[in-house]
Amino acid sequence: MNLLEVRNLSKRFGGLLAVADFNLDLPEGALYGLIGPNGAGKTTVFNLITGVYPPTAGSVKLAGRELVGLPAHRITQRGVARTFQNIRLFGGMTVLDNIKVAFNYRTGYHLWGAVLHGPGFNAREQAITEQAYELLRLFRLESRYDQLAKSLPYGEQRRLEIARALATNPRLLLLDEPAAGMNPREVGELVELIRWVREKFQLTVFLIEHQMRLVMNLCERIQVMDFGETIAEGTPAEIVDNRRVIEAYLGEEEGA
Amino acid sequence: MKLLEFLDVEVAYGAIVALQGVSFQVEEGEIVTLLGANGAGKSTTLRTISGLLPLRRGEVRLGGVDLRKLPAHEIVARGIAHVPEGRGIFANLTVQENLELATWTRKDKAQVAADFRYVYELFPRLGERRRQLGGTLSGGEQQMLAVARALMTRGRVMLLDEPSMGLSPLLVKEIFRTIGEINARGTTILLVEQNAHMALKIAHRGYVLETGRVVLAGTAAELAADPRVKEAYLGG
Amino acid sequence: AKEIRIGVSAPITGDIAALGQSTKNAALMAEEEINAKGGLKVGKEKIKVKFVIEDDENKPESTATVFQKLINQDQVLAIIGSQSSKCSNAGAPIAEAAGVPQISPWSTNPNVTKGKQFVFRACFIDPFQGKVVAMFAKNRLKAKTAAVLYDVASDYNKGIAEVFKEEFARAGGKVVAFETYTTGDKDFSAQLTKIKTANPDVLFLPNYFNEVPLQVQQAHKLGLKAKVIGSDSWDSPDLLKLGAEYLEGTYFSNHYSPDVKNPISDKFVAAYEKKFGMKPDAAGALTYDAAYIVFQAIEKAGKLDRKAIRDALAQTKGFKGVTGTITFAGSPDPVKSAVMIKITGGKFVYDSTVNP
Amino acid sequence: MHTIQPEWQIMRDRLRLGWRGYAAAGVYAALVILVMLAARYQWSIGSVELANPYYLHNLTLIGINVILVASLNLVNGYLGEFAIGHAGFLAVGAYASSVVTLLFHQSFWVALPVGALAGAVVGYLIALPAFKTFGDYLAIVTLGFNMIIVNIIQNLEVIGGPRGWGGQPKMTSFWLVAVVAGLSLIILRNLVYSNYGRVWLAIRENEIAAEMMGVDVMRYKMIAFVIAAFFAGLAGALWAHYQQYIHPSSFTYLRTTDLLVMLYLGGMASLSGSVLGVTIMTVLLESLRGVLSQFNLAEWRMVISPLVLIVIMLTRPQGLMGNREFAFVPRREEVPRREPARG
Amino acid sequence: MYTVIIQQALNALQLGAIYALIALGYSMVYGIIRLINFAHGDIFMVGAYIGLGVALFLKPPFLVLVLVTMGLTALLGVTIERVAYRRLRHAQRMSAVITALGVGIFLENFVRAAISANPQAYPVLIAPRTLSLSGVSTTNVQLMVIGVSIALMLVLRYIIRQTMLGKAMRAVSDNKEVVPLMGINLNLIVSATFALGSALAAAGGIFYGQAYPMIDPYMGIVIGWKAFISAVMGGIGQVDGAMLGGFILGTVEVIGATFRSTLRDGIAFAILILVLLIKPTGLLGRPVTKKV
Ligand SMILES: Nc1ncnc2c1ncn2[C@@H]1O[C@H](COP(=O)(O)OP(=O)(O)OP(=O)(O)O)[C@@H](O)[C@H]1O
Ligand SMILES: Nc1ncnc2c1ncn2[C@@H]1O[C@H](COP(=O)(O)OP(=O)(O)OP(=O)(O)O)[C@@H](O)[C@H]1O
Ligand SMILES: [Mg+2]
Ligand SMILES: [Mg+2]
Repeated sequence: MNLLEVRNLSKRFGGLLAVADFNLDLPEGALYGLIGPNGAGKTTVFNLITGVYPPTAGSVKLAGRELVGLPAHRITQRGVARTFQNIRLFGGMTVLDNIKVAFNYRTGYHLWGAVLHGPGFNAREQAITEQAYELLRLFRLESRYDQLAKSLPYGEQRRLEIARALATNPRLLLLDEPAAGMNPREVGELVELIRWVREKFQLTVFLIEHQMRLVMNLCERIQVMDFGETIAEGTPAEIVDNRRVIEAYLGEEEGA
Repeated sequence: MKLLEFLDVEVAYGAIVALQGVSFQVEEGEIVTLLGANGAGKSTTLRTISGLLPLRRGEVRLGGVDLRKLPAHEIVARGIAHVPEGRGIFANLTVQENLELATWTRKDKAQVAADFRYVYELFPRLGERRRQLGGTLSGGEQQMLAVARALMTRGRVMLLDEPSMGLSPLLVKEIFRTIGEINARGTTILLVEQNAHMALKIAHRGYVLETGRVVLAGTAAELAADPRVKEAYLGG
Repeated sequence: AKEIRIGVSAPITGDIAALGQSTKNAALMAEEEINAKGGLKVGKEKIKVKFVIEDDENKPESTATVFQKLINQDQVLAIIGSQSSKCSNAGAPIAEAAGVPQISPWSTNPNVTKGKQFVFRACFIDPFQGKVVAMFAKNRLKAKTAAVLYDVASDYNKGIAEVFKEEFARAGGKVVAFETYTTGDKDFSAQLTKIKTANPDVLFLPNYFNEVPLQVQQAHKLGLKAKVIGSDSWDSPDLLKLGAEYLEGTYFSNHYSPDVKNPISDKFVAAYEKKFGMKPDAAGALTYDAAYIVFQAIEKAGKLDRKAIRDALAQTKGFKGVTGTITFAGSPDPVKSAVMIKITGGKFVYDSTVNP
Repeated sequence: MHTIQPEWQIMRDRLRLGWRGYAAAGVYAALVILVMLAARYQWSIGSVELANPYYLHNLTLIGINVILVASLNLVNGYLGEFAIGHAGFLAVGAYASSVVTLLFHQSFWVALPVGALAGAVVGYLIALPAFKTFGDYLAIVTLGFNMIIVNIIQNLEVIGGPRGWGGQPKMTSFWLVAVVAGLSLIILRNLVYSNYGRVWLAIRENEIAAEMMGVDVMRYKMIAFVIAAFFAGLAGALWAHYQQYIHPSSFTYLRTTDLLVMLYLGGMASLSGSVLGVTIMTVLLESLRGVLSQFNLAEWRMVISPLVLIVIMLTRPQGLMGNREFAFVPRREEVPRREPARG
Repeated sequence: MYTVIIQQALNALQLGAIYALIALGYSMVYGIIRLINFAHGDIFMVGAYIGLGVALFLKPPFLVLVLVTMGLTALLGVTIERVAYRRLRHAQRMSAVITALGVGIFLENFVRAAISANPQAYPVLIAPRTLSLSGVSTTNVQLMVIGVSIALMLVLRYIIRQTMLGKAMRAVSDNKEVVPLMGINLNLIVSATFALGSALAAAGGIFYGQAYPMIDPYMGIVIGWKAFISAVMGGIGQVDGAMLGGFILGTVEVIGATFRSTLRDGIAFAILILVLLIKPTGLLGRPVTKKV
C-alpha cells in the first residue's frame, strides 16, 4: 500500500515550468530521496505536497485521500510534516514552546478554556508539556528547553526542527537538505538520527539532499530531477551509474 | 611573507565568547583552510577580519597594517574580499549591477573593464545572465556571483565562507576548481569549509577550530592524515 | 501669600494652537492689569490673582484631565475655557460635578451650557449667528441663492452652516450647494468646482481663519463670482496677512468691532497690540471679557467660595466688556448683539450691528 | 516517565497561578482598596491629599488605557502585525454603549457588554478583508477602516454627528475601571499563556513554519484581532460613561498614535510592559504639565515629552519590557535559575 | 459637464502631485532602510518654513531659493537620521517607527513654540496667472506643481536606476549587512537617502507654499499621512508607485468630494481598501513571493 501517490504534478511560475509531470509512489514505511541540480524544482515539489503553493496541475494522495486543494495547515493535520532548506524555527520562542506549537490543533480545550485556565485546561497543558518534553529528551535537547531557539547552535537547530516536525504527529516526514552546513561526522550522526526516528515513529520519509554520502547511505530509492523533470529513478546503485545523472548532477568522478 | 595575521584574538557576542585567543597566519599566495564543527567560530573569524565584528582583545594585521580601528568598508578597500556565509547576493540588482557595486572604491577604470572580462571568462554562466536579477539565479549561480563580486573588489586576500553549502556535487567540484584557479592567478585565499575532503585537497595549510580555540594546525597533508581530523571532520 | 487662582484651559498645541496663544495672551494681560492694581478686593482685603494656564490640545479627553487638575490640584476658584465647544463639552460635566464655575469665552454650541448650573459663556450662540448671517445675505446682499462650504469634522462650522441653511430658506432664499471638507484639508477645488456649477449669489464660509484664505483664493482661481461671507471664526489679524487681496469686499459676522466707539475695547486693543505686537482676535477679546466677568463676580461674592462666585456670576447684568454688553439674567448664554464687518482696503471695517 | 519526575515537579507548579500570582493579585487589590479608602476618608500627607480626584482621574485613565494598550499588544506585539486602527473600535464601543443608555434608556450594565460586543463584531467584519493583506498594507487598511468609522459617526446626526454626544450617565468610576482592567489583564494573560499565545508568537516568528505546524493562521489572526477589538469596545463603553461626552475627533489616528507610543514604549509582547508604558507615559505627561504650568510654560510640554520618548527609545530600543514580564506575572516555563537536574 | 470633468481632473492632478512629492521621500526611505519615517510630513513642514525664511531674509531668485532650501532641509534630514535613527538600525523595526513619531511631534511643536502657532502667509515667488480655456481655469502655479513633481520623479528614477549611488541604495535595501563588504560606506548611503528624501520634501514644501500659500506648524500631519497612504497604495518602496499612489489618492478624494462631500474621507478610504484587497502589495508593489 502506498502512503503517498503523486500523479502528474506540475507547477508553473510565470514562464518557468518549475515542476513538470512529477510522479511518485511512496510505500508506507519507505525512505526515499530526491536529488537534482540547484533549481531543479525539488523544494518546489515539497511546497506542492505540503500545500504552500497550489499546483498548476496534478494530484497528491495521502493514503488514498486527495491533498490538492486543502490549505497547508489541513495537510499538516492529515499527517504530513516537513523541515525547511533554510531553518525556520520560531526564533524568539523557547525550545519547548517551539515544540508545543505543533499541538495547536489538538489541544483539547477551546477559547473558554484558555480564558479561564480551568482544571481541564491545566491538565491538557500539562499533558502537552510532558509530550513535548519527552520529544526534546529523545532529541537530546531537554537541557535547552527554556532557551530561545535562535540561540542554539546550528546543529541543534536542525535537530529541533526535526523534533518539531515530529510533534505534529506525522505519517510522512519531508526533509529538505537536512545535512546542509554539516561536516562529515555530523552527517554521519544525522544518518543515524533519521534511521532511528523512522523506526521509533513508524514514519515514511522523503528527503532532499546534496550530500551523496547521506543519500547513498540512507535512501532505499532515489528520484532525480533536472529542470523540473524526472530524469531518473532507482536504487542508489542504479543512480550512481546513470549517465544522465552523472552529466547533470554528479559530475565525472564518483560523488564526493 | 605574512600577508594576514591573527594574533590572540578574542571576540564575543554579548556574553557569548565566540573566539578565545585565536592566532594564525596566512602567507601571500597560499590557500589556508579553517575547519571546525558548527559553532566553532569559523564565520566569526572571517567576520572579525573584515571588520564586521569588534575585537575584545588581540590584533588583526594585513600586510603589517593594523586593521582593528578601521571600519569594514575601508578594510575592504585595503584588500580584503569577503564572500559571506549565505552568499549575500543583492537580489533586486542584476548580475552586472552586483558586480559594478564591488568596484565602488576603485578608480582604475581601465583595469575595471579588464576585470569584468576576466570574471565573465571565469564564469561564462554569469556572462550569459548579466541582465538577470540576482535573486532569480539558482543557488550555484549565486555562489559564483558572490565569488565574482569578491574578485571585482580586487582583494589581495579572499575570505570564503562555506562556498559549497547547498550546492550539487557537480557545482561543488566546479567551485573548488575555480578557487584553485583564482589562487593560481595570485589571490591569497582563506577558506572556511564543512566539506573537509575537498578543502584539504586544494589547501596548502589548515587550522582546526574548536569552541573558539585553535586546536590543530599543519599542512593540508598533515591534517588529512591526522587521526583526530579523520575522526571528526572526514567522517572516520 | 494668599492668592486667587483661576484656571484657564486653552488649546495651546494642536490644530487651533494660534487661538490658544491669543487666549494665553489675553489671560496674562488681564492678570497683569488686575495685579497692578493690587489684586481683587475680596471682602476687606486685596488679593492677587494667579492664572493657571493649561494646554488642552483642543482634545476633549485632554480637557477633562486639565479640568481635573485645575480643580483638584490647583484648587482654582473658577475656570475660563475651554475655547472649542467640543472641549468645553468635555470639561463641563467635571466643573458641574465639582461645583466650580466655568465660563467659556468662545464655545458657541448651545449644548455647552445646557442643563448646567455652573457653566456660562461670554459669547453668543451658533443659532443666533447663523441667523444673523442668513438675514444679512438675504436682506443686505439681496442674495436669492447661496452655497455653503464648511468643515464637517468641526461642530462649530457645521452648527452655523446648518442654521444658515435653515434660516436662509425660511427667508425665501435657496441653498443650492452644501459642501463639506475635513479639518486639515488644503485643497477645496473639487467642492468649489461643484459650487461653481451651481452658480450661487453668495458663498458662506463659516470656517476658521487659517482655512478661509485658501478657500477664497481657490474660489477666485476657479473664477467663482459669488459674494463671500463668513462668521466670527474669521476674526484674526492673520486672516488678512494670509490673503488680503482675495478677501476684499467680503463680510463676516463678529462679536465686536474695534471700530465701534467703545472705550473698553479701544483700551484693550491698544494695550494688546503694544504688548504682543498684533491685533487681538475675538477669542482673545472674549477671554479678556470672561476674565473680567469672573473678577467682578469674585468681588461681588465677597468671599473665596465657588458657590458664591457662581451665584454672583449668574446675576451678572449689563457687564460692559470689549465684546459688548453681557447679561446672564436667567440664562448662562448672554444676550449680545453681533456686528457685521466688511473687509475693505485690506482692513476690517465696521459695517453694521445686528441686535438680537 | 519516571526518570524525569524532578523536572515535572518544577513545570507542574508553573502551570498554576502559584503564590506569586496570588501575591500579585493581592497586592493589586490592596492598592486599589487603599486608593479607595484614601479617597473616601480624604487621607493626606501634610497638605497633599493622597487620593485627590485629579490623581484618581489619571489612575482611571491609566486603567482604561491599559485595557486598550494591552489588547492592542495581542495584535501588534504577540501576533506581530502593525494594526493602527484601534481607536476605531474604541469609538464603536463608546458610541454603541451610548446608544444603549441614551437612545434606548437601558442600564449601563447592559451598555457595557454591548459596547464590547459591538467592538468585537465590527472587529470581525474588518478583520475579514484586512487580513487579506499584511505588513504595512495591513496598517493602511486598518487605518482606513478607522477613518471610515469616524466619518460615518460624523454623518450620523442621531448620535451627535460632528458636535459630539454628551449626557451619558456617569457610571464609570475608579473602582469599576480597576476591577475591569484587572480582569482584562488576567484574561489576556491567560490567553497569552495558552495555546493561543503560543500560536500568535509562532505566527509572528515565522508564518509559513506556523502553517506547517498545522496552524490555521487566518483563524488565529482573526481571534487575536476580534479579542483586541472586544477589549477596545469595552474600554470605549467605560470611557463614554466616565467622560460623559464623546466626540469623533477623539478617535482618529492621533489617538491610535498615542496608544502605539505607549505600547512600544512598554515593549512588544509584554503585558507588564503595556501597563508600564501606559503608566510612564501618563505620569510623564502629567508631571510635565504640573512643572511647566508653574512657570506658565505650557507650550513647551509637547516639545519636551517627545524628546523624553526619543531618549527612552534610543536607550531601550526593545521598549521597557520587550518580550519580558515582571517576575510576578506568573508564567509557565520561566527561566529557572538552575539547570534542571537530570533524574 | 465636460468642463467640470476637466476642471476636476486638473484639481486632482495638483492635489495628487503634492501628495506624490512627499510620498516619494516616504517611499525612498522606506524602500532603503525599511523605516516608516513618520516624521517625514514634518520634515516637509520644516522645509516649507526654511523656504519661507530664505525667501524673507535672502530674497534670492526662485531657483536658488529652491536649491538652498533643499540643501538645508537635506541637512536636517541627515541630522535626524544620525541622531535619532542610526542607533536603532539593528533594533526591531517598531522602535525606530516610534522614535520617528516622537521626532515628528517634536518638530511640530518646536516650530510652533519657537516661531509661532499662527499660520504664516507664504510669499508669492512666482507671479500667479490664471489661464482659462472654455470654462476651465488653471494657473501657472498649478501647472508648475504638476510639471515639476513629474520632473523630479524622473530625476529620482534616473538616480535610483542608473547611478552608482542608486545601485548602492538598492543594494542596501536588499541586504545591508553585505554592503560594507563591497567597500561601500553604509552610513554614507543611508545619509544620502535621507538627504534626497528630505530635499524632495523641501521642494514639496515650497511648491505647496505656492499652491496653497499658507503654512502652519501642523500642516505636515495630515499631508504626511496622506503621502504615506499614497506611498503604500502605490506599493511602498517603489518610486513610480509613490507617484501613482499620490495621483490616485488625489483623484479619489476629488471624486469623493464631488460625489458626496460629507462622506469624502469614507469614500476615499473605501476605494483605497478596495485597491489593496485586489492588489495586496499596492499597485506597483512586487508581489511578495513566499519563497520557502
Ligand atoms: N515562488 C517562486 N516564484 C518564482 N519562481 C520560483 C519560486 N519558487 C521557486 N522558483 C523557481 O523554481 C525553480 C525551482 O526552485 P526550487 O527551489 O524548487 O529548486 P531546488 O531544486 O530546491 O534547488 P536547490 O537545490 O538549490 O534548493 C527555480 O528556478 C526557482 O527560481
Ligand atoms: N549574532 C550572534 N549572536 C550571538 N551568538 C552568535 C552570533 N553569531 C554566532 N554566535 C555564536 O558564536 C559561536 C561561533 O559562531 P560562528 O558562526 O562563528 O560558527 P561557525 O564556525 O561559522 O559555525 P557554522 O558551521 O555553523 O557556520 C557560536 O556559538 C554561535 O552560536
Ligand atoms: Mg531546494
Ligand atoms: Mg559559519
